[in-house]
Amino acid sequence: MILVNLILILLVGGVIAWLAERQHPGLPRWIALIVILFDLAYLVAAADLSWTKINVVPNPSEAATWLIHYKAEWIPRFGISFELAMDGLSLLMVILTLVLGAISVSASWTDIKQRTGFFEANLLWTLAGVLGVFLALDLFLFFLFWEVMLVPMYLIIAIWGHEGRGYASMKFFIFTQVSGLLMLFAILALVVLNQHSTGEYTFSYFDLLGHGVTGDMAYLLMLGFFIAFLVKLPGFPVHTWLPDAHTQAPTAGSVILAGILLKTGAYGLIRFVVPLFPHEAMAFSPIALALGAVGIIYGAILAFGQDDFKRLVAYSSVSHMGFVLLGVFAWNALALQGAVMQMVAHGLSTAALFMIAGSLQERLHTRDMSKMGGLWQNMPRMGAMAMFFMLASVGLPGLGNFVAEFMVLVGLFKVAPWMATISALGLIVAAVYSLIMMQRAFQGKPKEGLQLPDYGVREMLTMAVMIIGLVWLGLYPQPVLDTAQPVLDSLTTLVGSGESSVVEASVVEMSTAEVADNLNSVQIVGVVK
Amino acid sequence: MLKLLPLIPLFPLISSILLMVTLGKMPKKFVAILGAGSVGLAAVTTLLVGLAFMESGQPYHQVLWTWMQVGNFSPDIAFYLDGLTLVMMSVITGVGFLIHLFSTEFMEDDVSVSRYFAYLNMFVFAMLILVMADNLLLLYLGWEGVGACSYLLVGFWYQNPENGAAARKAFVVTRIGDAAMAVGLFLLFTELGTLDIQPMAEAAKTQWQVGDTVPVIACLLLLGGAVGKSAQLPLHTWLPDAMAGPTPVSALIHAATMVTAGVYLIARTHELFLLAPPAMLAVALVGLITSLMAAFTALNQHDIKRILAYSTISQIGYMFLALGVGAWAAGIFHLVTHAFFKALLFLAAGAVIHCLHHEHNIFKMGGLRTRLPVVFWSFLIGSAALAALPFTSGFFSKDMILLQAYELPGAGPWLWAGGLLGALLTAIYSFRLVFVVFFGEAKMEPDKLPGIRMALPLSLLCVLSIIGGWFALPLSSVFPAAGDHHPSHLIEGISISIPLIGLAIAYLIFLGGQLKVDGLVNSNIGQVLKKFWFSGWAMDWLYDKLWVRPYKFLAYILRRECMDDIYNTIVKFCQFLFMVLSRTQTGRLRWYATSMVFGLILVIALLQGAI
Amino acid sequence: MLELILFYMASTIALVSTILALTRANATHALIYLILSLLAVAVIFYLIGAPFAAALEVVIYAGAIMVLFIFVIMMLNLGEKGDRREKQLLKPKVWIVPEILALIIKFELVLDLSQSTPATTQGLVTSKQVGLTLFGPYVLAVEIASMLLLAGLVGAYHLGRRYLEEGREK
Amino acid sequence: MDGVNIPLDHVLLLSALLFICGLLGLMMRRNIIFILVSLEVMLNSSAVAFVAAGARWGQADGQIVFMMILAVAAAEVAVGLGLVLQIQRRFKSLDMDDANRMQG
Repeated sequence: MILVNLILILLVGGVIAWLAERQHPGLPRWIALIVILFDLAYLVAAADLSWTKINVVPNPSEAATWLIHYKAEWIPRFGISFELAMDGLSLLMVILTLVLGAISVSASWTDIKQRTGFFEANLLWTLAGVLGVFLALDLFLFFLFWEVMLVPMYLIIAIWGHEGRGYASMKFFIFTQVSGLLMLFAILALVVLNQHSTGEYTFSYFDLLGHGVTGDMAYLLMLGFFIAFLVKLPGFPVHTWLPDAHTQAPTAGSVILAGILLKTGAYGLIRFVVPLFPHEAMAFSPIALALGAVGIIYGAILAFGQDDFKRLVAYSSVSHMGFVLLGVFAWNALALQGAVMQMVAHGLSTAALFMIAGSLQERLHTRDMSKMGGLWQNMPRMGAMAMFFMLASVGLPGLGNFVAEFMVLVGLFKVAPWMATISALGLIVAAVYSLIMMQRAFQGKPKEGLQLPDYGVREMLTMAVMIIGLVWLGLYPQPVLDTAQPVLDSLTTLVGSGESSVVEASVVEMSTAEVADNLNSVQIVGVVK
Repeated sequence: MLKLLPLIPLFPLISSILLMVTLGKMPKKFVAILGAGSVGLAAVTTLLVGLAFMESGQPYHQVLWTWMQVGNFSPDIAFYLDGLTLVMMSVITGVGFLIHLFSTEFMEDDVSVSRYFAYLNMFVFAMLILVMADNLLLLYLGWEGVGACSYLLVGFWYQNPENGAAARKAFVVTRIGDAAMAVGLFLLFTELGTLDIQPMAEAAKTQWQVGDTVPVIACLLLLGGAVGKSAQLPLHTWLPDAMAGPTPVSALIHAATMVTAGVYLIARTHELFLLAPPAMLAVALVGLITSLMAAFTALNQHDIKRILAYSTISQIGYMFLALGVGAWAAGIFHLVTHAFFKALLFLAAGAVIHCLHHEHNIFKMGGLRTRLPVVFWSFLIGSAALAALPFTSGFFSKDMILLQAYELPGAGPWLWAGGLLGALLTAIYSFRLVFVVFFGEAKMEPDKLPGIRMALPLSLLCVLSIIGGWFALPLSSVFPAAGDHHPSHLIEGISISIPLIGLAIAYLIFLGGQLKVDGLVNSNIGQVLKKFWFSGWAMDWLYDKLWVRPYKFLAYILRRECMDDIYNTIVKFCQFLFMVLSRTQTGRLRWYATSMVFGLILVIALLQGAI
Repeated sequence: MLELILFYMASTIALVSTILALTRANATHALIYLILSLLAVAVIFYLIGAPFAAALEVVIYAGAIMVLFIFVIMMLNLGEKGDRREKQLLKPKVWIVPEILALIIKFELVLDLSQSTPATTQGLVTSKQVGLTLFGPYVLAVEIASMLLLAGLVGAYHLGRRYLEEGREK
Repeated sequence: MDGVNIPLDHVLLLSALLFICGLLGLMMRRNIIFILVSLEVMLNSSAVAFVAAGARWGQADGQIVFMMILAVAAAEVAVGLGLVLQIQRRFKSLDMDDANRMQG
């Protein structure tokens, strides 16, 4: 019941925040903050998580071995059940979601002027949807939360966004919706085919792990899932919604979008794509690795070319999430840990950069870097924060991002040395665009007569939380690694590759043409009878 | 006493964080005390730890905590103290303290002094971590930290965009080297299963034979990293531009400590290099070519700091040469002496610039001998050591390198000859600098004289530059014993006389004026050569054409997100379909009736067909 | 034999009067031709043995509906202006396409009818029979018809009333 | 008079022809009155077909449906004429092509 309460608190909190607007426009913000922190406290208190429990290696196909498991009948006829479960990986993601949720509320303290109640309600409902995605283990329920998370986010961008919000929110919605449709086909086809072999309908993750689907059909189903998560984790060809969505979203919106929603894609890859279709995923991994590497370089080059501050940071997260894709499809203990770490560290560093972008926009009413310059003179504290988080996103050792990227690349080197070398170029191009961002925005000749308020106590506190988080992840990441370790061990043994990975260390022999026809082969996915 | 080891990097770190957190609210005086004091404390602790280490004799290993642990990948935050580390730490903290003391006066009138000392202390912390790290990952942490601090310090006066550009160039070029080194680390971990330096050396010896491909690749990648950081041939273009930072920064970073990081890395992983002779040859060649190229370029620079920058590149070329030929101790010895006299030269140059209200062009200066005596003497001694005149510290270390280079079977004599040519050119350009700046008629009047806090470090460094050569560094335990070499007296005589010949040439050209070189210089070949050498062998131009311009062009093309076009074409196709269908709705009743009749016909036809 | 001849005569009259009705420029002339065509159809009903239907046709269809039609047309008193516009609407360009389509349908229907098995009308269906079946199985149909008429009444009243009010204001 | 031996096909042919004339009128004429007239013609032709079928089998059903058609025709004319009044008032002309606001 703990898990259900986690989600319920947020949903109810949203409603309260919405109603509270009548009393006083400022009230919803406080309510949202309190609700999120209460949810976090509830998680820590109620779910009596001790290291002994976390360290036990769960067997993915039996529910009992997970940290917390809750199952209630929903539509028995089709084997759909309201099933939530939490293990090390989802625990990490839930904590990240709630922490970033609190940060996003404080980020948009003065940003949102009109209809604050409804805004905070949407914020809380998005968080509830994301929590659902991280906890749901019934594919039908997973898809439901996948949509629930999407709608309030669309509203946040569409209503409180900046000048081009209509186009951006529509594009965001359609991209995720269409890919979600592909995933729905895959889920239904999987269940039906599973029913053929096992004789009874079930949507539960535990039963579907041993499904009998093989051959081309399994490959197509895997592709269906993969594309849905590739869109959400902005993978190379399907990432174009992210820059628009980020530039037009309000500060809180982009903090949540970058910090949490991108992680649902990565979480999906780790939880659903590879365990459900191990052999097909391994056969597909050269393409996925290629997409990841291209994503890193492509994202970085485009980030360098941008004039808009937020768009640059958006492309930087496309580049960073390329590492996650590499980590997942290298599929050994080290690379997977790197991917999980990258999800957490990237969440913190990009959230901070977006907060800075938001406060810049609030003060200068523009995101165009050519109009900025020498802001360090006027706003030293914000300049110092921007410098710190820029260094973090470049991957300065001693901070979270470096640990993640290093682990991903070391893990990948074992599997595909050439791919790792190409991705190491990513470190260079990452430095290039980050430095140009600092130069054009904060350094250079300051503009005279520009009186700008520097960072206040609230902003510095929020930034301090993230700095502590990043430095802690950089210097002593062991607690995070230990929480995710048992889950990843069970997943690697489940896929049976372990250290000697199934994917032989082959250079990417599949040309991009092959990538293209793989992608459009997906269009003909149909429910097979 | 050895337990105090972690304190050494802790002092600069604490002071740096304190300075950052207070964000310039602290009074200037207190900032100077905190900044210089913390490095001073670190120097004292190094002294204590050094003494304790000298007694105990064996290397000391202290683990703070395991950094991360996943499967067999478990690097930990641990320090390793042996002879090499002690030497490097003493150089960093010793010379570092003097430079901090110098900059308390040099930066006195700057508005954001606390930011300056915060960065400088953070730099000293990162350099100490780099030197004391016991595994390559922690070394990489120091490595990147040093790179980041050099970016911050070179770009310290950020109002001027050129400084920003120079800082960015420094960070990106070194980053290329770091990427190569990172791949080297991946390879080493995948092959040897650990990154801790000592166990890695043993594992390497057992697993690999001399001359295997894997060690060669690994060593070349490490060389790539070292080349980036120590500004050697392919990745050296950032150092002359890095002079945009304050002069004490150049003294500390671009003379004494950071640029020697590459030398330290190769020295620290010398067991790997011993297993890869081709890599060692590569190190030697890179060193030699870089030193010659830099020497020629330094000959016709006119900015006082750029001359010293190119001379640094050239001297580090010598250290690489020493490492390449296996003269590890000689390389480190030259590193130490170079730190002394190059820091001295940079600080003296800083004093000159400080007193001549930021004038950099040496031809505008002249006859400062009488007006700035302290600076003149420190410059003279520094240049003597740089040119390796007999009985200066530079002489002992450079001589050792050249003699051991001569010993090398095969390419030995060639390397030795190249080294000698380099030594000649070094003598010429260093004394050219001294004669042009301090002799001849006075063109500019210094408006102020260097205070005590500038003079003291200068004099201390003068002493060190002279007697620096006589200490025996405690490196015997670290490196394999170098063979006892006593080549013929002829070779020794030549290598002693070359610097003197250089001094004479410089005197004749720049002071006495007897040796007319104007004819040679003004001839068209001379002009072309002069411009070619002045621009650093046109390396900057080459890189700009080769990398920077295409990258910018590519970024410019892709700026509008070409992937979007795919999705926009889909959108346009849908709009076209909509446009076609909407035209059928004419709103006229007759049109609808006709279409109904048309439908009727089809239906009846179908019925006919069906029955 | 007499009926057959009468039947063919009535059919031709009905057809001709309908065509004339549709091609007139003047609305009232068209309506009169339409009434004529309805009466011819009534005669046909009578001939094929549905006297009750014939009566209804004459009384209700021709009598009531057409009279209402004419009444409204008269009330609108379009005058000559409308007729001139009607004339230029009958240019060939206007009716070529419908004519082609009509020919196609005729061809199809004729083709269809020719295939069906020949049969003849079976004899008189007295109105008594009609009355019995009307209130026998079809009583529901009567109710529906009454509702339909009510709806028609309400619609006509509503549309008509607003017309009259504005008329009075002007 | 006793309604016997008139070939059903001919009656059906007549009703078909009448229906097509009505259809033709609907497609050709722009004046709303003539549209209503053609509607009447089509309704009437269908009535003929029904009555003929009833007569063919000697059942009364045909005529019942005929009466239904009458009801429909009456209601339709009533509402049609009401519309005519409205259109006359709003568009000042009875040309149906002016009333094409549903376009696009």
